[in-house]
Amino acid sequence: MDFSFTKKEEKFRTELRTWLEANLPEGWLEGKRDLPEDLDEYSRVLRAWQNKLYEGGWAAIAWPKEYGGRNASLMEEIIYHQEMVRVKAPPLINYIGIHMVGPTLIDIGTDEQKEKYLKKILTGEEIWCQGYSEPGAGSDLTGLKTRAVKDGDHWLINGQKVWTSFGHVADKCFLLTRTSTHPEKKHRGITVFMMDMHQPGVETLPIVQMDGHKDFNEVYMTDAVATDADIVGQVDSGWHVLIALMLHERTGIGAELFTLEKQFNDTVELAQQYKVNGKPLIENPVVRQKLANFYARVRGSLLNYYKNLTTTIKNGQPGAETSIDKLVVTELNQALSAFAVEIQGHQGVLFDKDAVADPKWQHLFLASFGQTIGGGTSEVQRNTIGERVLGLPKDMGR
Amino acid sequence: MDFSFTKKEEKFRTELRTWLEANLPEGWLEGKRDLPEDLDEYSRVLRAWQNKLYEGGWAAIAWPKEYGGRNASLMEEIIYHQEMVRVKAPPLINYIGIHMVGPTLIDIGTDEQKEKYLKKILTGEEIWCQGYSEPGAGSDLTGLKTRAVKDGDHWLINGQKVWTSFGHVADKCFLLTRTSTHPEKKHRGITVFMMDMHQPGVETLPIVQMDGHKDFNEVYMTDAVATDADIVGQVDSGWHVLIALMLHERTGIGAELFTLEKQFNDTVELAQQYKVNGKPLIENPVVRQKLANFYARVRGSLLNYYKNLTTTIKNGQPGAETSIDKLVVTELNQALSAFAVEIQGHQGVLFDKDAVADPKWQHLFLASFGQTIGGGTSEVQRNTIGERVLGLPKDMGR
Amino acid sequence: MDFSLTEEQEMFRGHIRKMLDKFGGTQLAREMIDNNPQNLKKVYTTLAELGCGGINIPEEYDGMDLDALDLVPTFEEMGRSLVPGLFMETSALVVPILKKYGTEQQKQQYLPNIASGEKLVSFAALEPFNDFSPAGIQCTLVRQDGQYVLNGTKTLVPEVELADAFLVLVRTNQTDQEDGLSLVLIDKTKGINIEKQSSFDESKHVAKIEFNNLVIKEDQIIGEVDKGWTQLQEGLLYFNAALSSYIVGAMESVVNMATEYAKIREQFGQAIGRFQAIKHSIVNMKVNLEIARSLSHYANWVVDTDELDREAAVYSARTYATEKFIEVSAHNVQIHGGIGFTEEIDCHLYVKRARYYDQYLGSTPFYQEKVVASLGW
Amino acid sequence: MDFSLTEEQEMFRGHIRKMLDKFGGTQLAREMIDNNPQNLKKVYTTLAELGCGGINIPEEYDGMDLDALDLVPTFEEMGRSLVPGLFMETSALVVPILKKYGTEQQKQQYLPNIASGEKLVSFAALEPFNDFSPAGIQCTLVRQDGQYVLNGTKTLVPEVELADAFLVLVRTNQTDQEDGLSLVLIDKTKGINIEKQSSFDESKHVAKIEFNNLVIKEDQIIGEVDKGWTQLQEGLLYFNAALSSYIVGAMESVVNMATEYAKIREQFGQAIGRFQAIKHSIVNMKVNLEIARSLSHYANWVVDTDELDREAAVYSARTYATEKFIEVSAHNVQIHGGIGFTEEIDCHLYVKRARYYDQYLGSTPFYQEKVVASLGW
Repeated sequence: MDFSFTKKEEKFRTELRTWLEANLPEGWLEGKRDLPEDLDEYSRVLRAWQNKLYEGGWAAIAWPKEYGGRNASLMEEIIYHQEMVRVKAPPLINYIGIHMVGPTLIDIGTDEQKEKYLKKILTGEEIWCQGYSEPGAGSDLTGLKTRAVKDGDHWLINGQKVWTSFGHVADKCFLLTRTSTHPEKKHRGITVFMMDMHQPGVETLPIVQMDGHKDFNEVYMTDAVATDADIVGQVDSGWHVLIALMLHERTGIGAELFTLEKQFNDTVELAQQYKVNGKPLIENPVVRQKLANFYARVRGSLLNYYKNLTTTIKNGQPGAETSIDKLVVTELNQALSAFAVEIQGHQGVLFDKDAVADPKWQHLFLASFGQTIGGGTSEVQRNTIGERVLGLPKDMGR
Repeated sequence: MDFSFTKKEEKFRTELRTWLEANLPEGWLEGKRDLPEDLDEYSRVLRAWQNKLYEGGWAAIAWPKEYGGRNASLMEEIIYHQEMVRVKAPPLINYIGIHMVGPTLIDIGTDEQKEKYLKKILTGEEIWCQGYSEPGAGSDLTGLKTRAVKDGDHWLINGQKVWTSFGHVADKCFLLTRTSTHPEKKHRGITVFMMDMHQPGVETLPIVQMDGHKDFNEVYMTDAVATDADIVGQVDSGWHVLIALMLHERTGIGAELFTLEKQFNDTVELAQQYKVNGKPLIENPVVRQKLANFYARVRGSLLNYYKNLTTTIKNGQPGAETSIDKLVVTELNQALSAFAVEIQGHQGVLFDKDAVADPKWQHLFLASFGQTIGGGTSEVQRNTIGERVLGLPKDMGR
Repeated sequence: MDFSLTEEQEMFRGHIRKMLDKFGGTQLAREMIDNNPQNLKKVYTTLAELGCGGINIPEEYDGMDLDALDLVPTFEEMGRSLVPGLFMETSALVVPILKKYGTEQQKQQYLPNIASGEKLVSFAALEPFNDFSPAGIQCTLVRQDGQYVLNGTKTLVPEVELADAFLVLVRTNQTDQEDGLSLVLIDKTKGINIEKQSSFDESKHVAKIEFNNLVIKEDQIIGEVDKGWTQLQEGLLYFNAALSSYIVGAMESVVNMATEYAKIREQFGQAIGRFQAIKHSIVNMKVNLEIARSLSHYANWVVDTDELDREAAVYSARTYATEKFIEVSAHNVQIHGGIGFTEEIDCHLYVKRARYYDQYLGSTPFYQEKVVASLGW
Repeated sequence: MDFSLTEEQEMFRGHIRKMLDKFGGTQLAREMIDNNPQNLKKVYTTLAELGCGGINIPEEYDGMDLDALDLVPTFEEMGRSLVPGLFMETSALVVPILKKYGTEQQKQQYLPNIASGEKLVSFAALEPFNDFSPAGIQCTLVRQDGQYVLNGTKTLVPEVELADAFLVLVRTNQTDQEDGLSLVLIDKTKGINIEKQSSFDESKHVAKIEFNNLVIKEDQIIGEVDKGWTQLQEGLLYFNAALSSYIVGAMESVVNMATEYAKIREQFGQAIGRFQAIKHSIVNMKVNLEIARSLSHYANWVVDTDELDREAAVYSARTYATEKFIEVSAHNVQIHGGIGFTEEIDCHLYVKRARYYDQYLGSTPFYQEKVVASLGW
């Protein structure tokens, strides 16, 4: 057992930290972290930030050097996330391009595709979104109904996607479509297209969430066009592409866990600073007990992540156990943000400018409801753990 | 809304209370409530008690007068249970005969069967058990494998039953057997026999429970014999008989709820009397909070039972909602008995003669694990509520 | 023994439900998010026409002189559609306090107008960074030259724009914590500085109000000076019985939503209600609803009696309801999946209201201690 | 970063597991129910032969001078089979205290014998109707005529029949609560009145022991007089790290039992593990196990360092483990159904042991307060 970092890793951390201190937007480290409300302006600022990362060589550290990455080790990726959480860095607008589409293309894309897309992903010139979920295909993606039909030398795509994050700013979409029907084997007949978002057949509409944010979009396709060259992998073999892509999303949960730890530390600070009748909450025995309880759970989740990471490093690929991390972090996040609102008493219902403490707690609480649903509901996660980790028999629904 | 009892009901209560005070075993009301450890002696004492109830007209108050009952109303049955819990009356050794077999025979038995069995059920001359569960048929009774085969003018029965309560003292068994096979409709082909327990082909073995008690038995049948006259209802229509029988078990949950309420009051008393470092537990804020929580849950369950009872009285039969009562009372009982042990601190692990408070708490805690399993597991109860009360689609397992 | 509402009460429920459905149910709450109280005002007028405002007001003040139990259908139905407004504060807090502690003049002045629906009263108790406890009340009412002067700030005062008057909890005695408070009734006047606050539950409007040397006449004080906290407890009994009914109505709506959605939504070729994870989650919601309903019906019966468990029953009903409302409304989002996380579907309205009422006028530990103390433990 | 046990540690685990399996695993606990410690004694001899007793003892006292982490495989495997006895009290409580506070003579007297497995030490702390706190310790050790005299009663002292000595927590100063306690080490002698007590967990023997004017020599006191409570805390760190390992082993066994049973037991024509109610219940058990394991491994690493979170990490591992052990062992019974309720199947052994350890040497709130305080909150 060894929790220390190697000299190389420490050097990497120092290098990144120094770069961030020099390059983060002005005032950012001191707490001036407001991003523009206006969507175009917001997108412009974040594209600029991504380009800055690219120029510094920090846009896609896990990519091979030949494609503009640093060939970073898993541990370096972890350090990268830790540092980004530490400085509360601006969001990565091309998260999907950098962490999902890019690595997948590097893995199974054609030379032309690599040539055409990779550089623009890095620079932020082309922002990517994913077209997965549909109104009738949520937990069960195989229920998708968006169809791509060959029409001469191009494909015509018709259908609707929902929960497309970055859909409103994206230039390209990593799109799951049905190209043939196999009622008994619904995983077959799916094809992945890289669809241009800027064409007459594509329309996006924002989804208003319960927390008032609009992080996701509906995407409507009416005779949208793509070509054979836009297909990732083979026709009808999209499910394999999807699995390859998921394997590349190897450290996203780490970032979520570091954020969770940060939220927990902020909760402790809240309890130390928020006073009721002039007395800090932290002196309340029930609050103390609950903080101790959360401490165990948060530390336990983080340590468990390190345990799985060790296995991943040793085996060269993540084991099924990593599915536990996603379940734990989302449910814990929900409980923690509810607690942070709850300890503010009835005044916890005050919002935005009137919030008695940082209004982020109320926002986090509402946003937490999406986390146990998005990217696979907790119910689906439990099925996965039961079947893949424990070897229990498959659910009858599939 | 009206929580008062009618004059007739109050008179009934007074009559029963007076009779109990005059007829309970000597010293019982004062707390001398030890029953013999020896099984034969135990059975003798409880048969005698049942006979006393019979002679007083209190053995089966819900039965029609013509069969030796009182034609009691539901409310009178409730009062009966309340009074029995109040004086912690000795257990009714022929519970199954009185509350299940008797009413079923009155309902669908032949005249000969009524003549032959009812009186002996009342007097305790013949004690009944039920032969339902088998090693491979627990939650799913239709999986039963005990076979009855016609052989000349009698039936030969072979198989094994488990979880047969009173099996060790019973004279007769209300036995579920398979008489024909219908793989697609497993509810068919089941026949109920009234089997004599005192015959060479029947052997009983006690099951030792985790609390050390032996309340249940395994029953082995090797060419055990029964005749056509011993069949309840028709050959192959045992499932209907079983359903008829369950409908007659109309106030058992009431008795359990009154017992739960008594346990809760005893828990409060425990918290008032048990001192740690010289200070009563009831002064501990966490204990107070938990007691308030249990109070709400116990009262809520009881009131919900009254609500369902009102519906039953108005409609003449219990609605599907009553399935909620069983789920709630068993799970609450488990939580409450765990709490009672827990508040005793590490000294709660002392047992029997060394227990720091009444050792019944430790026994109740262990026994509570059986309650969420026996008579339908909590999982099966939740399916029932989901499907019958809420109309959700049936489980795929069936 | 008859533990059910009467046929009349159930019939009355039918009228209310029909009326609220006509206005689109939760649409009323949604309109308040957009600061559009037109339909809500119409609903209140109709409620008045149906006689709701006078149900628990004595006949001599133009009421029907009925019991808390007769208000249950109204509160449950309002909860079902999350109708905002001050009906609960007015009928279940102010009216019981006025009936028990008000002078004849105060009753004459307020009760007939409340019965007719012309007067709605809000309750100003909580103060910034303080909790709902005697120690948390620091707004001062001081006797000066034969009159009283009020100073201080109240936070999270509900639905100020709909209020015709405020019941205000103030400190009249600095030396004593519990017995130094008083209740005053103040008609809305320009002398009160009102500042709208941003609410987490946008369909429930709240405001901060400031009193700056506001002059109060002696006859605006309800009951005995310095005994306001004790008097308030009597009002809180009725209020919490009513609140538990409102929440039961809301929970019923949530359980219905989840059940119906689970029957029609298909994934993996099955209605999702067929999966035990979903099915059992909804069953737990249903069980919590039924227990909450039973506690609440009993609470509304017992509050008008002098049974020994009067306080314990009411506060148990409240704490059980607020706690389980949070739970079932959260599960409802999860069962709906992605769509449950949007503003489009009603799920979030219930989540937010559950949070709003959770610690309104007292937290769960606050009431749990009252339960235990009232039973003499 | 390498958050895993070493190959050597895992290999050592293999030896212990093989050995315990040879003795029938939980059969050892069952034999203790029947008061038959023969095989248990053989197991302890074998453990000594494998060198377990000396793992954390310095080389100069015939040990291997390894770390707490090197004891983890042993504790986990013992927990897996619920092996009773005093190994944990001896190696993870008495040894660390002796190492840190013992005199050279005390170390010479005990450590080599512990390393060789010849000496097992029980811990007598709790007193009847008191809790595990300074205020609860009322056994008095009084200086009289140049020697010390011990009086009082200890309850729930573990495995007295296997003990060669007792570490006893006593009061040496009446005026001060926390700083008036001392630790004494007493070899088993006729002067100690031992009375077996009936235990809820019959495989874990406990006894009441009485001291009646027992004479104690000054050199039996460990470390500084009156500072026993503070010294004990150091021992409790190691003990609780060890306990969390033992429980992780037990939980793993429980999760395996439930998983394997759910794969083979059929009802309604399906393996019950196919039903989400069962499947998700086992998944929750598994998640709790893995988190407990990660906390426990870290606790056993950090306890030998001076990291800032040393206390917080150890006590978090303990409270998480004890709490979840209760939960998973209960769910295991439920998943097994009827058979899980019998003595025949091991389910109940784990339920009882979970209850036994839950509040052993401190409750969850006791340790949670320590977590928060140690972090300076």
